[in-house]
Order: sequence, then C-alpha cells, then structure tokens
Amino acid sequence: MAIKLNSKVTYLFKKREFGIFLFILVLLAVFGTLEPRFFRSDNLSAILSSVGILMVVGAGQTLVIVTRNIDLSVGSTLGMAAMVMGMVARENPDFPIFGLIVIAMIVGGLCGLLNGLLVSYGKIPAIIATLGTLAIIRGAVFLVSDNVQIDPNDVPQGIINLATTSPIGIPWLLIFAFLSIILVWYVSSKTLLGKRIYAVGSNPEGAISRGLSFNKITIMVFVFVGVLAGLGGVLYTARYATINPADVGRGLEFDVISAVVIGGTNIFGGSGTALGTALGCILIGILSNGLTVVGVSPFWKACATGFLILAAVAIDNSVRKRQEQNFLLAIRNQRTVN
Amino acid sequence: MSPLLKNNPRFKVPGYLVGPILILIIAMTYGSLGSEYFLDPSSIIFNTGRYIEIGLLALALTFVIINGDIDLSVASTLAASAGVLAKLFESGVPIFWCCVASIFTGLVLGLINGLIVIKLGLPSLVVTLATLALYRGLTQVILGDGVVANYPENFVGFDQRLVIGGNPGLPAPLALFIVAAIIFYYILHRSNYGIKNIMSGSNPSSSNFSGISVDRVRLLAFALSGTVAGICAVMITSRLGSTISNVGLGLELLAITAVVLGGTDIFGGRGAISGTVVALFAIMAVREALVIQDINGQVQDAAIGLLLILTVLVPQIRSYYVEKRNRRKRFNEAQART
Amino acid sequence: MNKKHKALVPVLGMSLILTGVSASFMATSATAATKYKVTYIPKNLGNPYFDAIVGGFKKAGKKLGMTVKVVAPAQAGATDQIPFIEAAIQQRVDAIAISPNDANALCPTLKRAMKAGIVVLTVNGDTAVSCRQASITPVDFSVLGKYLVDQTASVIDGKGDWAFLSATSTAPDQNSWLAGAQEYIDGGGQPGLKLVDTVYGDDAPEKSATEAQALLAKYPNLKAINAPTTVGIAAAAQVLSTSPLKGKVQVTGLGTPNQMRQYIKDGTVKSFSLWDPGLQGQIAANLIVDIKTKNLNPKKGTKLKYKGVGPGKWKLGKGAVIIAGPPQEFNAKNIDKFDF
Amino acid sequence: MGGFTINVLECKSVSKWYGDAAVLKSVDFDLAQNEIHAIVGENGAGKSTLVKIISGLVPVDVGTIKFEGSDRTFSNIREIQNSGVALIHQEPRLFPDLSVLENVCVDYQVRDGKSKRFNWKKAEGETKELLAQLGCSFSVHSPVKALSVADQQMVDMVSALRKKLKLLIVDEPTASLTPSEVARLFETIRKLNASGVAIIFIGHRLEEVLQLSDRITVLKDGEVVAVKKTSETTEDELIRLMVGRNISASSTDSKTSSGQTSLKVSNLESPGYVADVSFEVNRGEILGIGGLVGAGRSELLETIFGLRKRSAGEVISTKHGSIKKVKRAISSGIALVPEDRAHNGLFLNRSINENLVITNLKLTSRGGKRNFGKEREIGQELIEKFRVKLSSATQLVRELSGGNQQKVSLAKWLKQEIEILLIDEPSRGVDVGSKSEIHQFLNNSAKDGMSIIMVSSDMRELIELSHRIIVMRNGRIAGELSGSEISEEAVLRLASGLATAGKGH
Repeated sequence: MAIKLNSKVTYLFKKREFGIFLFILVLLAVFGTLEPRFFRSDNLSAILSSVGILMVVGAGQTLVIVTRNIDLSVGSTLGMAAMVMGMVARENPDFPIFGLIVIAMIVGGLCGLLNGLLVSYGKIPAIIATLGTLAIIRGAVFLVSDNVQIDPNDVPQGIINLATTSPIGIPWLLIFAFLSIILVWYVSSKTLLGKRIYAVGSNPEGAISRGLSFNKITIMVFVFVGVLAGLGGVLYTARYATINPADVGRGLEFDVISAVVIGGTNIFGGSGTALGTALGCILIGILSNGLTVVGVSPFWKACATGFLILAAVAIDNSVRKRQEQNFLLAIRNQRTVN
Repeated sequence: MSPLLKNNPRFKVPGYLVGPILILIIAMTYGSLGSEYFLDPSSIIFNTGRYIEIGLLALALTFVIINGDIDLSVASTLAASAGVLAKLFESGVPIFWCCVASIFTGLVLGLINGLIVIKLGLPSLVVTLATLALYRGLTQVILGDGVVANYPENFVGFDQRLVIGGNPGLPAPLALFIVAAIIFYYILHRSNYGIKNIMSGSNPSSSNFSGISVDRVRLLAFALSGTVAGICAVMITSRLGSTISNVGLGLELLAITAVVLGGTDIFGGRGAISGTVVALFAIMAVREALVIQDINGQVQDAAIGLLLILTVLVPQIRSYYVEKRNRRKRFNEAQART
Repeated sequence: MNKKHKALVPVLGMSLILTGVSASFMATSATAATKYKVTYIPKNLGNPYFDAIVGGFKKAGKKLGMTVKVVAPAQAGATDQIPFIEAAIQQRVDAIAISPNDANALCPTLKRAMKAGIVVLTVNGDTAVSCRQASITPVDFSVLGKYLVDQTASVIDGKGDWAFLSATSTAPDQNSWLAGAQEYIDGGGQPGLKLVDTVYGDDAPEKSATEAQALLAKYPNLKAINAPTTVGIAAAAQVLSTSPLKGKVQVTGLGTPNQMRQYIKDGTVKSFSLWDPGLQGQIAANLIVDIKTKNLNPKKGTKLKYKGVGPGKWKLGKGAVIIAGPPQEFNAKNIDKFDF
Repeated sequence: MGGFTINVLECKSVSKWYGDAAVLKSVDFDLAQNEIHAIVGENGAGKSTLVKIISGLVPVDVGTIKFEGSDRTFSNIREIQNSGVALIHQEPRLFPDLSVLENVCVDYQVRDGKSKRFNWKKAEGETKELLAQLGCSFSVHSPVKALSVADQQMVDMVSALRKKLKLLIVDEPTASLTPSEVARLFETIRKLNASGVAIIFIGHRLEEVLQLSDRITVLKDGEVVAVKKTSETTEDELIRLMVGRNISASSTDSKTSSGQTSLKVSNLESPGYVADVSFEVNRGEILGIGGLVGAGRSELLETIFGLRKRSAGEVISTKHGSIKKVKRAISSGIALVPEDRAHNGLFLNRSINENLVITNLKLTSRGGKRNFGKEREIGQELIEKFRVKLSSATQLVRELSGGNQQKVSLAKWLKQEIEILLIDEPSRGVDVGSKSEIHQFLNNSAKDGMSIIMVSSDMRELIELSHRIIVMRNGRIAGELSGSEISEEAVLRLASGLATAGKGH
C-alpha cells in the first residue's frame, strides 16, 4: 500500500525543493529589509545572470551525482571549451556564432568523454579520475593557449550579446540556463533514459542485472556534463569577455557541487532534481550578492557559504530520516491490518 | 621491475608500491637529465623540506580515508590554526603557547568535523567541503587582510636546521617526517586502533556488530587529521616566517593525491602507510624533476594528475588482459580435449 | 611487512645508479652557448601584465647575449615559487629575477641563491632588502595610493562616492596601495570624494563581477569603482558595459590596454592607467649584466645609464630600489598606440 | 506434466573460472518448455553461476548454450533479456528511489519504429493489470522503498513479466518471505508455467523444491551429480547427493536446561521495533524466537546486544549485571551472530584471520599493541575447531562459501567465554552440510551450559532445536510455547495473530 499523503499541501511541504524555496524567500526578505535597493531589477537580473553559468553546469552535474559519480573537472572543462572557442574566434573573426557555440560544446563533450571512459571502462572511481583530469585539462588549457589570454576585443560581439541581448525579455544566457534545467527535468522525469540514469545511481548491481548498459549510461552523463560545461564556457565568455588560461572556470567545481548538494541531490546517488539544483544555484547567487549589499564584512562571506551547505544537508538529512521512519511505520501498520 | 627483483621472493614489492616506485625511478632519471646537480644528495634531502607538511597531512589523511571518510578541510584547518597562532603572537602571547594553541585549534576543528559527520550522520565529503569554506572564512575573519611577521629568530627557520649535522645532514623537517611515518606505521599496522580503523572502513556495520565503536574510531581519525593540520600550521609558520590568510591554500588536494597514489582505497578499508610515504616521495621527485626541466606549474599539476589516473588504470588494464589470456588458454585446452 | 620494506633499498639504489649514469652523460653536453643564463619567475603565467615584463626582459636580453628562461607556478601562493628558485640554484644560473608572491616567505631561499653566487633581483614587487641585491619597482608604491585617488577624482570631476574593488585580501601590493590611499584621504586629499567601501574580487572574474554588481546595488550614489588589479578592472568594466548604469558609474584603476580597449571604445571606461611593464624587464636585464661584468654593487645613489631604455638614466633609491617609471594614462585618444 | 519433448534451453559442457578457481566444470543442463526445473546444491556448488551464465550476467568461458534450438552466440545481457529470459534474485534487484511503475519499465525497449517516445499511459495500464493478476494492491506510483520485501518481489516479478517471457529463473526467492507470501509466490510461478513459461528454480529448502518442481538437477562442486524426476526422489536422497555422504538427522536428545537464569530481559523497548518485551533465559537453554519477518526479532537481539537505541527496559546478566552498551555486552560474555553475514557479520574484503581476530583483540594484544604470532595462533585454533575449509588464513572471506562464511561469523566469538549466544537465522543461505554442523554446535554448546537465543524463520530448525519458543508479532511477544505445546501450527497461529494462547505475557 502506498503512503497516502493527506493533501497536496503537505505533499508540497515534504518536497525538498519547497524547503529551499522557503529559505530563498527568507533570505530575500532579510536582505530586502536591511537594504531595499537589493530588490532593484538590475541587481536581481545580475544575480540571475551570475548564477546562469552555475545552473548550466549544475544541471549536468546533478545527473552525474545521481549516478553515484562526481565530476571535479567541470571548471577545467569549461576553461578548455572557452579557450578553444576563443582562439578560433581570435584567428577567424568572421566565424559564425553558432559554429563557435558548437565548437565549445564539442570540446566540452570530448573532455566529458575522457572522464566517462576512465570511470566506466577504466573502472577508476569518479572522484579520483576527475581529480586527475581537473589538473590534466587545466594543463592542456595552458599548452593549447601557449599561456596567452583572450582579450575582450578578440571576442566576437555576437558572443558578448548572449549575455546582454534578450529575444523575449530575458538574456540568452538565462534562456540557456533555464533550457538546461528544463532539459534535465524533462529527461529525468519523463523519459526512460532518465529513469535509467536514476536506476543506475539507485542500485548499480540491480541496473546491471536488469540489462541496463551501465557503462553507456555513465559515459552519457559525463559527456552530457561536459557538453553543458562547454556551453558554460560560451556563457562565461559572454559574461566576462576575458578568457585567461589560469582564471577561466577556476574553482567552479566547488560552487557547482555546493549548489547541487544544497539543492537536495544525494551525494551517494539515486535522488536529486534539476529544479533543486536550480534553486541551489539561485540561493548561492543571492547569498553572495546579498551579503555584500547589506554590508557584511567580506571576511565573513566564506564562512556563510560553508554554513549554508552544512545547514542545507543537515536539514535535508533529518527530513529524509523522518520520511523513512514514516515509511517504516506505514509498512508495520499495513501488516497489522492484514 | 627488473627480472632479478621479480624472481626473488625475498624482494617481493607489494602491488600498491610498484606504481609509485616506478614513478620515482623515472622521475629521478628524467630530473638528472635536466641538471647534473639534480642527484646531489644534499639538495635532494634539503628539497624534501617543502613537502613535509603535505606528507604529514597525507599520513593523517590515510587514516581518515581508510576509514571510508575524507577530510577536504585539512588545509583550511591548517590556515585557521596558523591564524590563531599569529593572532595570539601579535597580542603578546609567548610563541610556545601560541604553538600549543595552534595545535589545540587543529584538534578542535578536526573534532568539529568528526562530530558533525558522526552525530548528524552526514557524508564527510559534503561536511568537509562545507568546513573547507568555513574554516578558511574563519581564518580571514581572524587575520583580515593583514600579514603577521616578525616572529622571534629562534622560532623561524625550523626547516633550515639540521638534526644531524654535516653534508648531506638530516634537516629537521625530514627527521620529523621519518619519526611521524614510523609512529603512524605502528599505529595503523601494529596497534589495535589501526586494525579497528581498517576494519571499520572495510565494513562499518560489521564493526559495530563486532563491538568496535566505529563512531569513536572515525572521530579519532578526524581529530588526528585536525591535530596534524595544527602541527603543520606551526611548521609552515616557522618555515615562512609570516602568516597570511591564504596560507596552505589547495594543500588538501596534494595530500589526498599522495594518499590515493599510495594505494589507499578511496572508499576505505584498504591502505598502507608505506604507500603514502613512497607516493609522497614519488610526487616530490616528479615535481622537482619537472621544475629542473623548466616545466611550468600547471603542466606539473597535469603530470601528477596523469600519474594518479595511470596508477589506478594500469593495474586494471593489466588484469583485464591477464584474464583474457587465461580465458583463451582454457578455451583452447577445452577445444583440444574434444 | 618488514621484508616488503627492505625491498625499497635495492630499488632506490638501482634508480640512483641509473640516474647517475645518465647524469654523467649529460654533463658534457650542458655547456652554455650564451654568455649568461637568467631565470625569471613571474607570479603566474598567462597574465598579460607579466607577459609584458617578460617581453621587455627578452628583448633586452637578446641584445646583451643572455638567455632568459621564464618559469612560474600554477598558483600564486606564498610558497609556490620556492621550488623554481631552488631549481634555478641547482641549475647554477647566473641570475634570478623574481616577482615575489610574498614578501617574507621567499627570503630564506633567495638568500641561499645569493650565497651560491647568483645575482638576485626582484621585479614588480619586493622582499626584505637583505634578500636581494636590487629591486625594480614599476612606480613609487608610496605615491600610488594617492595616484589612485586622484585618478578616481579625474574621472568623476572630483565629486561623489566611490569604492575600491581590490584583488585578494592578502595581495601585498594592493594592500599597500589601499593603505596609501586611505592615508592620503585622511590627510585631506580630494575632499570631494567619499570612499564608501572596499571589496575583494580575489582576482577571479566571477567573484570580481559579483562584487562589482553588489556595489552598484548597495550604493545609489556610487560614481566610480576603482580596481587596481587587471582582473578586477576588466570584470567591473564588463559588468558595467551590460548594465543600465553604464556611463553613470565610472570604472577606472589599473589594467592593460589590450584587455580594456573594448571598454574604452564602447564608452564604459573613460580612462585607466598602467606603467609600461616591459621597462622593468629591460632594466633588470641590463642591471644583471652590470653586476656580472662590472662587479657593480647596487646601493642607494648608484647611477645607471641604459641607452634606449625609457629615459635612459636611472638612479637607485633607498634600499637599492629602481623606480621604472610613472604610470601611463590610457584613454580613447591614445589607447591604440599600445599593444600589451 | 507429461513428456519433456521440446527443449527451450540446452547447455553443453559449460565451464567457468573465477581467477584460477573453476566454479563450473563441463555442466550439461536442459530445460523443457513446460517444465519447472529445480537446481539444488550446497553453497558454492555453482548454482548461481550457472543461472548467471544462462541469463547473460556473466560470460561463459567454455561450452555452448542453445536457446530455443539455436546457438546463442551473443553474451550481451540486454539481448538475452529481450529474447525472453529473466532472472529474479533472492534480494529483489530494484531501485528504491524509483516508483513501482518506473521500476517495471526501466529496461523496457521502445521497439515500434513509429514513435520514439515511451508511452507511460499504456505502460501504466499494463503494469496495473499484471499487478492485479498477481493479487497485489499497492499503487504503481508508490516508491519501491515503501514496499514490504514480498511486495518488492512481486514488483520484480512483474518487471520480468512485462517482456515476452519464455524462461524465468528464480534464485532462492523464499528466503525472506513469510509462509503465506511463499504460497502466493508459488501460485504465481505455477500459473506462469501453465501459460508456457519455462522455470528454473533454485532453493535451499528442499521441501519447497519437492513441492514445486518437475525435475531436479543436483550440483556439487561445479559438476552435475544427478538429474532426477521429482516424483522419483526423496529429500534424503537429494541431501546425500548434494553432500556426498549421509547426514544424521539432528539429535533429539532430552531438552533440559539447568533452570539457572543467566539473562533477564524486562520491559525492553526500542522505538518503532521492540515494545515491552520481557523474558528470561536459563543456562543450557536454547530459546527460539519465532515470528514473521518484520516482527522485530532481529531488532530484539540487536537491542539486547546494545546496538539499538533503547527507550525503556533493562537487560540483566545474572553474573555481570545490567547491560547497556555493546562493549559491556561483549565483556559480559554475550555474542551476536547476525542474520546478514555480508553486511553485519563479516569483513568480506579482509582476510579470514583478521575477521577472527577482530573480536579477540584483548587476547591477542598487550597495551594496544598487536601480536601477530598470537593472532595467527588463535585464528588457526578457531579455523580448526570449526573445520572452516580454506586455502590459507590470509585468504579473503569473500572467497569462502556461504557455509564457511557462517562458520567464521560464529567462530570469531568463541575464543572467549561466551555465556549467552544471540544467533539470528543460523542457517540462512547455508548448505546442508554446514547447517548440520552448526546445529550440532548449538546443541553441544547448550549442553555445556551456554544460553542460546535463536531467531529462525526455518520452522523445522526452530522447532527441533528450541527448548522453548517465544513468538513475536509487531514488536511484542505474542506468546510463549514450551514442551509439547511446540508445533508448527501453534507458532504460525501466534505469529499471524490468530491466537493468543500459551503462557502469554
């Protein structure tokens, strides 16, 4: 017998995403009260575009973590994609924008393929494999670029426009971000492929015995996060215009993983949603902007992120425990009825 | 491995050491091509001084990782301990007591990690990812944008001192490392705590059923890694003669790399101190060899990343081919029979 | 276990023998073709600012018969440059020029280099006086704080709120400039200006942009952001170029022309400054030759003549410091003349 | 069921090695279309490996497999499953985070070229129908982790049925099911068989095997020792074939105990699992604990041992006083041999010696310093005492058979003076030979004065060994049986709540 939920409202409250949403509202209220200018539209839209890149990469990382893996190399992959794209654009100023985007996504996808092969066929734990490629790909960025950065005037205006021009009122950058989230949401909740991805994370041995192509799915999610990191590289270039071999995407993995974890994805795989990750990204964005806006000392800001992650996982964990206990009680009750 | 060694059972090298030893040999050879002075014993021994903090952290992390946990926050713990040391020194506390306070801070921060992980039942990867940010933030709060220097003469330059004089001599850091390695070796491989540590990493539930307090074993490992980070804070302060808030940034990845390269299973339950020690020297040899060949930092990182992957990948490939060969052999035998 | 560990001894021995043999082969072929071997260690690689210094160094070095090798660590941590200094010592180079990441941490290693007879110069940043023979500084650090305040005043006509967007909170150069600026303001400099905040972008584009954006939201009357760091100024300019506040809030500070050309052209930035970094490299190369060939002992008051290097005449100040030159202001009129 | 004419499956001289160990040696096996064919054998006889090969989970090293008359050349598990072969494991291979429907459909293939999209509506309808056929009433949208083990098994079954099933392999499905659930499962299997699905059934409980199957293949050490028609064989014969020797029925000695209380449990409560449990155990007594899975029996043992949070009550050892924590329990001579060896009892990836030493560190070490010589000595002693079959004491426990693993799980406690042994499902997943050895050990130990509290779902084991039986239901004691009151029926009535007879508490 399934657990009957009393009503839609309690269902909503039990949803992990709702908790983050509430938390975001609280943060907004606090920041807004302390400094009403926080709500200025340009500030809010700037927060969104600053987390756009995070969302794109986070959408992919969610699926990777769902499969019990992790990709620490996303920052380097993003850097590699941006750098290759930037160099193509610098040498060929008339290269079509669409082509540049495709190039970046292919480069990202290749980095992802490398990770995927190492983890699936190479049987290397993802955390080790991608710790390695984090350094390897960064080294490759330096070799490829010959240590020379791409300056803003080498970046085509078409790319820059992705961050500024808006076909339907919101900039391309955000459209890409939302599309990535929607894509992951669609795949994970509507398609068989999505169910397989969750199945692999939920019970790897079971997945193999049910004939799911474990390696193929693993490679697929790594290529997917790579492609999205490549797209992230395009958006990075659009937003920051400078592509420095050392700086581009540096430390991104930390923010992305934080966002995914805050968004309720279980670090041990099997569960997690794109919506949660999106909200996690927004939460991080609001926090880092808001703390400066309300005048918190810059030295306290790193502490705040740490606290946030801890609080998020602690609350998540206690909720999950309580839910499991409810399930257990329900089973016992069911047996009594029988 | 030369056939001479391979065929002699008395010189059987454990599998996890083969990779790091090969790396060590190749790196030494490569380095000596770069400079005739590379193999000068006194400079080799002297150069170890810069790797000792990584080495000590790696030794402590070996315990944490064997336990099935991870501590990403060691470098931040080190920084916070150094921050306490510096701040106390500035306010006139005698340097000895500053050092005691630093080590104590490390212990406390390590305990906090352990308590959150154990009492709240959260994954250590996430918790220490959060405290990585949190402790670094605390360091910034403590130190602000300031630099603390002008430590007393007798405190500074610990790494320049020789425990055994002469040429090459035995510098203090190396001596300390050797002593620490021997102590840690005895704890892990010769003491009850060591076997409890390994067994609780191998199967925490069975350990509980066997009367091992897994929680206490894990807590002790976290406390150990914190304490060692506190000790390293003293060493690094003495070595550099100054303290700023970014001290030790990124050391955690280097230490974890050493542990994993040394054959410790990232999922726990298997590992050896000898592996960590040899891996540390292998990493050191690679870095020094690449520096002497004028290879830049990022490419050095990439090389270490590549080696990390290869040490896990090569045995996998090897066993795959051995298995394939055996299968073919058996198939042929069966064919011959019929 | 014991037996396993004994195994290390022969293995290590083998490797030493192997490497020893190969080393003796190498020794014969390792004679230098050029007069002097110099290693320059910038803070990091891929940084256009340091690339410009390297450019100057190599240009002068070529004339003087000198090979300039450039190596740098991946991170800009206090200790990350040490292995490169050690390697240079082992390679028995003639001179080490370094842009130190930390004023104190490198001292012991640099002293060892000098003891080994190697000329040690610091370029674009300094350590303690006793740890190097001479230092080449781009500008007079003690007046740069004042310069930044005046620069801000010039882009907003001497009136209004402004803020600093610095590098990391631990960057020694920026910290000393910020302190200098504060001193100047406290002493009554540019009374029309009001420094409302100082934030740190950690020399990361993402963080710098976030901080710049937060400044715009927080201070309604903000008129200017001064970013005395090449990463920060570019990120702030990029934020403003896409903001409705473009033109209303000015970005200025220190940046390279190539990086900022775009923003000057689109009107986001009126003007910014930098000195010619290449000059420092040229001076360093010449000074090394002087010390080596003329046994020059650099100290306060020493006069140098290098033709074609800046104004051509240089004088060492207190602590054997050479100040390479005044900052150059870049604006719409002159920016196309520069390429670095 | 008449002549087995058409063979769905024919395996010819199938061999398989793991490393250097041969697990299957030239095995021939065939299966007719309308047949239920059981495979029996001791643990490590190669049953699971054989069905894994048939279902494509592991590749065959040597030999041929013919499915539906044609040679099977592919070894891709997916293709094999699509050809209509399904394997159901002892532990349901499900995905706890997904819903029932998603679990069922996850390996479904979009075959029709028309639409690439998966039709969830249609799948839901089909799944509901299948569930209804199997008599399941849970919703297809409930998460699988909220279902009972039996229901999960049904989900597993339905996911096998969703394909055009021709061959269903059921590997020890009854281990964790209650009798009524077993009955339901068997009914389903028979129904399937009647509709033309060939069945391979693996079971340890021979009475079930005899009840269900048409033909029985006996495996021993990777070889087929006999293929018997079920109607022409007996349980005794099967046991003899499996073990290769005669096994005496377990002793029916006089079941007496000293009458001296060794452990007293009063009003014990562990939130959610155990409520108000009180009983006493005497020296030399085997106290059986019966009940359905989920009645709180294992949890009771764990609470006594100090592993579970206790909200009320006391555990008092006559000799050592009150016991609250595991350490105290162990030092008071209490030991717990858990049901799930792999997860709770053993360290599969560590050596046999380490497994045996870990509970005896006090004896082998001095001042926290290990003494390897003593460790080897004690390990050797225990290995010999329990006749653990191994190649070396440094061998990994993973490589041992189920029976030998259980021996290690038991042996690790027995270097110390154990007064009270808590043992949970002593013969779960254990071959017949080891099972009788373990029973003998329990009987002898009780005779020597040890108190044993034994949880068992194996009704025969429970009744034969126990001096007294406590039956639990929903975390409480439903009743107590002793002497002539003990019967299978009485236990079942108490367990299912049909009666509250006996000397109830």
